[in-house]
Amino acid sequence: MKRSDGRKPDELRPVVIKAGVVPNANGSAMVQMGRTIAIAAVYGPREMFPRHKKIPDRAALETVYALVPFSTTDRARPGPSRRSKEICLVIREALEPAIFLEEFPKTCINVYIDIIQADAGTRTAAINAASVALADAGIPMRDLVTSVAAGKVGKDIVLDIDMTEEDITKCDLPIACMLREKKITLLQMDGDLPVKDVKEAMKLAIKSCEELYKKQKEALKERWVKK
Amino acid sequence: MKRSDGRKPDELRPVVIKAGVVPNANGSAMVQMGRTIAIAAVYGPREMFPRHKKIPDRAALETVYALVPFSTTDRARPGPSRRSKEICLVIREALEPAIFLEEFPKTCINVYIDIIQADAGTRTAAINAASVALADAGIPMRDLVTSVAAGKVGKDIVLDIDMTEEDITKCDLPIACMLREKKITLLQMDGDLPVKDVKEAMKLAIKSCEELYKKQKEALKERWVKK
Amino acid sequence: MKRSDGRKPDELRPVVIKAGVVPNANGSAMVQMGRTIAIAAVYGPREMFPRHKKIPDRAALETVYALVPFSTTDRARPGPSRRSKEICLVIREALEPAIFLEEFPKTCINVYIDIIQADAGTRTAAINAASVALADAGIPMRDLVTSVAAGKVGKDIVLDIDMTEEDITKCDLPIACMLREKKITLLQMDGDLPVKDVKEAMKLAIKSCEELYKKQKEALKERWVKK
Amino acid sequence: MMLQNQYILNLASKGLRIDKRKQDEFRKTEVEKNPIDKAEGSARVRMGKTDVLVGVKMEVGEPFPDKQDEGTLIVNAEFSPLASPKFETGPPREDAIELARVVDRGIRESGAIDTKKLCIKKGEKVWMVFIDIQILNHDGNLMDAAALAAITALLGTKIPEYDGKMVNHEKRTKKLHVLFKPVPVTTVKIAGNMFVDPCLDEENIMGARLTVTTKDDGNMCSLQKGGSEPLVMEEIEKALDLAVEKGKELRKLVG
Amino acid sequence: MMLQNQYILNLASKGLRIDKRKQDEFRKTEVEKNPIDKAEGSARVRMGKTDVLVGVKMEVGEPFPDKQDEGTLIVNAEFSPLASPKFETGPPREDAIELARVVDRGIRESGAIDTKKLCIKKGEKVWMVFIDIQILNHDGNLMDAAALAAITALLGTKIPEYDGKMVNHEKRTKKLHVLFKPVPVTTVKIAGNMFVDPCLDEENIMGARLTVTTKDDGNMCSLQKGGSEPLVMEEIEKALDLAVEKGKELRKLVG
Amino acid sequence: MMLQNQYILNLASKGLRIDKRKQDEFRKTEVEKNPIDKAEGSARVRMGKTDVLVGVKMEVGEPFPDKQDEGTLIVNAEFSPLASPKFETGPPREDAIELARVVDRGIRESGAIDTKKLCIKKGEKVWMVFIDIQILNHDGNLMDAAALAAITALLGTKIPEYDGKMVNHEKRTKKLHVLFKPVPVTTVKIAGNMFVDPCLDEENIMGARLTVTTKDDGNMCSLQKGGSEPLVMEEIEKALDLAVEKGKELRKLVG
Repeated sequence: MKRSDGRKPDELRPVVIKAGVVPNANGSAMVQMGRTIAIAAVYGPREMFPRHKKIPDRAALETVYALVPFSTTDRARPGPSRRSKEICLVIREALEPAIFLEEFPKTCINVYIDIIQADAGTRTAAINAASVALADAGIPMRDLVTSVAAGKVGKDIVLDIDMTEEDITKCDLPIACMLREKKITLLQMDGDLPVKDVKEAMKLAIKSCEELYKKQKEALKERWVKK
Repeated sequence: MKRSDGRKPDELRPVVIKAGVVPNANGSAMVQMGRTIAIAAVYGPREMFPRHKKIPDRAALETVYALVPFSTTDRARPGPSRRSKEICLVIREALEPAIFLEEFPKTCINVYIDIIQADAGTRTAAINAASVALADAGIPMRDLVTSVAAGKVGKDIVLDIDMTEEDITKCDLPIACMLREKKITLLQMDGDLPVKDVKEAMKLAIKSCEELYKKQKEALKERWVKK
Repeated sequence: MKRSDGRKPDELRPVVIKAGVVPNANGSAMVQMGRTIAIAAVYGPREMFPRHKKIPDRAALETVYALVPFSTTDRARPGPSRRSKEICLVIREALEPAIFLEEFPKTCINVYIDIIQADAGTRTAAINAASVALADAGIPMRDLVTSVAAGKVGKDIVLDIDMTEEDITKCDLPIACMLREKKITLLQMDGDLPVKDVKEAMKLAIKSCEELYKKQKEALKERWVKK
Repeated sequence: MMLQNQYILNLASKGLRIDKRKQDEFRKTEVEKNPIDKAEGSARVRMGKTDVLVGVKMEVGEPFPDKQDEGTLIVNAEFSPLASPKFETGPPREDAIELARVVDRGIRESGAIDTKKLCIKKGEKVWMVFIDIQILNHDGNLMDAAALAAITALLGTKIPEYDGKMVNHEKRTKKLHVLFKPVPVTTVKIAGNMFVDPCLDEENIMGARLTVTTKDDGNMCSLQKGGSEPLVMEEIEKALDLAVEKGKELRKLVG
Repeated sequence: MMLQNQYILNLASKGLRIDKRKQDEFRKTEVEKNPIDKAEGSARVRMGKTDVLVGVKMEVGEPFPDKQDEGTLIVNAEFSPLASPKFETGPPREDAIELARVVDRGIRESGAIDTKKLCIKKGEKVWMVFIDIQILNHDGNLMDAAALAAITALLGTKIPEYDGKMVNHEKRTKKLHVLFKPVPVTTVKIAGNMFVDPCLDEENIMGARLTVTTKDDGNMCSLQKGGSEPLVMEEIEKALDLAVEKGKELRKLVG
Repeated sequence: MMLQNQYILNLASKGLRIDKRKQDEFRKTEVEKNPIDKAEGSARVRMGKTDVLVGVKMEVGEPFPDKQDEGTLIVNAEFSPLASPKFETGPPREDAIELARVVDRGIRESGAIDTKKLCIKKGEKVWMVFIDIQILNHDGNLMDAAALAAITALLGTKIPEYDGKMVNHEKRTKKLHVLFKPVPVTTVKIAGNMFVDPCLDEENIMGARLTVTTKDDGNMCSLQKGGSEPLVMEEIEKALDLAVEKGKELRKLVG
């Protein structure tokens, strides 16, 4: 089976990960998956404002995901959409299990993610970037969170689809996991798929996360060396 | 004189009133007048938030009236309109005189009313429902507030007009009162009417409130029995 | 050189200034420059709300500039626009240097300006009115702030252009100054102009402020006499 | 403040007022016609220290789907923070919305404007008449001042030229046809007595308010009760009668 | 509160529930068809004390530029403050948006509605199908209740007449063509065990949630994990299997 | 913080800077052309640690009623919370609006874009050119960085194909015609001395700021004073002269 850009079904798009790209932030990272580019910056743990939102026994994690207006084929209107608000929510829940939030009670950890180019897979790129940015900020974590999406083109389960494949895929199944303990922190699916395919897609996606996980760690290592 | 649905001029539409329809609320009621259906829920007296809105010597009464999107012939956009904001205001002022607000200083009593079907007379149905819901919540009241609207079709003052009569009525005069002491707590009118007709319409409307008042009390009685 | 309304290049439109036009305000003024009419009202120094916006060592100055809906040829939608928000900012910065803000720490001084008729030069009229209103409110000032705009029609630098000249002017250069010490507190320019013309326009505009300054002081004197 | 309120209440219980007016006496009311020439029509009403400016603008737009051959009236009120220390910047407050809607209903229900005459091309283009109420100083009874200014502004409104593409606001030829002069009279109840045209100090302590709009023929076109105290039938009838009587006087000022 | 939470956790660790249900047992579920006749279609679902009303309205509008020959589906959820002491007035909350989007995807991805059949005139006019979710009482598992009500409302929807200019909502002739019945089943993980149809007390302490929407043919059309704890593969597979099995039962209620 | 501010002030009073630059010296400025290929044109400018990304998108829309034969320019700036601990999510702040408007005026008033050439069909369809400024890291002098990135992005912009119905963003054929290169130079006044290209530490303590945009021919197309201290004529003249001189250098980077 041949994919539009010549990749094998289980082959990811070319990946570039770089930590420490936003000097003002406590931690930051850029993740490029094909043409999709996400930049994540972490501020905190810092004082929670407004104060009534403080959580007594742990840090609050706040995530903002935004498409930059010129990142998409048709200009994206600035400001949150319903889609982006849902993505903020699932990204937050994807990251939360990995962070020792209980170590910073009453504070807030802010993760801001700007998608500066969107070519499918923006939420997975966002999670990969956010996870590296959190580690770069020195926030104690159980594991990095790694994310990739599976699809199905023809009879094949394929990984990390790009925009040219979006019209022909039978499903979009993004997943995020903490690989060390094989724990899944994000799982969504849109499509029309038999149960066995869903299970296969999940397993394939998790397996492919290993490659990304390695690149995440390399990016952090490179950053430490420079520091 | 014959009305489009065969009613006599001073005849109300069929009325159903039921208390205790929203389990989560401290008090609640459903009022159906013809096809118009209002559900009211009362929460409180509870802590006022934000705090700077606390009133030192009495409870604040907050009313929200909303048309559910599918309640109207053309879909109603969610969120408050200028019309609904005005109705919130007049409903609040219609209920306030009946409540011993001074017994709960610094607190807030919230009355939420959703119109799930709108066929004219939504504010009167809303007041009738809110009044029963307040009593159901055990909030001490001087009297129930009862409300009905008068109109004029041809030469006749008519009561409780529905949507088919809305186009031909010469006025819409909603009124709310505490019957025990004949006190009027809401009075509005749109139309073009001689003074004597205005006076006649008011009197007829107040008289017809007695029937509604009885049904309100019955609904509460039925609810107490169940409790 | 002949201007559309017969004025000389360095001639201002007829000016009327009146202090004390809004009885509720601590200070107020109306400035009419040609057909442009600005009303300014000052409230304060008063308590800052919300409290977290208090400035420990000086008063905060807040300015609101608004076009009244019927002030313009095409109706202006109520509510702030990007244009009006920028004008609020530059007006605030134009007034700040003139006020002894440090005398009223933690308080707020509010300047509200409604343009009830707009015929070019609204920001300069607004500043002239605000400045008189501040003095009328008895707020201690280093000097009044006086403002006028220069333009260029044909080969001539002209002052205080009206709307009929707006289409033919090569630039719009509003300036505000404290005349006593020749200090410039507002300077903007849009256009396409050689450096030497910019310098000439600035100097001409400052010079013409003297006439306005006199009228501002007269308006205040007249007001004191009445008081 | 508290002391002054008590003083006004004491006076009111005897039928007296802080500014020595009679119960049925309006403050000095001045109507200025067309002060804003950029507007298609405008009026400024000063009622004591209350100062309200109303402007009318006309634009071309599409009709409502259920009223294909009718122009539209839009009444909007801005409570500029300039006019009172209690007003704040932000979206219209509840009371500003109520004011706009009461003025709107007075004009609409009286049939003052024949909206069918505002149709340019059925189903496609109609005149939109924007009536904007701007408060310049708030010293009570904004309803009466605003409604008076609104009908005066409409009476002075001239329709701009429209060539099928652009509205030329600088050229206004025909007068807007106004059929009736709806005029409101607001009566408040304080300490058991009824008073017309409340000033702000009176409004602050009033129990209830009734605004009654009458037409030239004495018919009523709008009622609006306000305030958190009830009224009894006699009080309402009193307010209705006052509205007919005082409405005639105010109507003369409109011209 | 804390004590009750601890009690529910203890029960859950043994596979037991506060209301004595089995792990794979839904609460009593009642489906009322077309309670709101002003809507083109409507349904009310009561799942224990959870009470959700869904109405469908159809209007005519323009197609999206990239889908010139397709009608549009719009799913919207309002968490009315009437339904819970925790809901507030204001713009939709994060959870209301998530609810609407999960219901939307279930319907859209299953192909339940053939949007091409909703095209009136290519590139110009199409039907817009508004599916509005209104919560009347929140006692947990809004997702399943809302999605069930939504598909039931669609199945009962009749298309109003349209004469090219106006929609006549009083005359509805043709039934909306619905091809599939997507039905969601939500499973939560508490204390290491999996439970379907959580009540609110269970939701408050759950670690993770998985909502799985299946079609008539057993295919899956939507997954949505929620909650801030992770799941392992076996737990997910358990939830998938439960969704197929319980989905069949729920589908019977839809009619 | 306070100590550092005092230190910078002391240096400034002697004409010195914390990063050892001369008064008229810009930080190292790098211009990256077209980093975002989804945009019709884009540029990234790094000025020291300040990092700004600008993208140009072109859509087809209706002209303004008073400019029937002209395309429209829309400049928008987002101060993403990613770029600074001081930025918050929410609607554009006052300073973001000012930034967008100063960049807008520089481009518009210089005549860099012939908007008449952006007309597709008079009165009906024109190109809308969206210039979006995205801050990636804020270390002062956003005005100069953003305006530089904006003009560079425009110079690299290619117009997508339009078949009368849809814009094909994947096929871009013709270059956007750019007539001039407006370039701003910002000078701040600290402790009585004038410095170009302030870093954030300098901006925090500056008294006044003057941004001057010049064209290729040395003419000025935009001035904007900022800050709450006044300037005297000599200081303004100094800033004007610096803008002409340094503008020439910056213009070379634009290409």
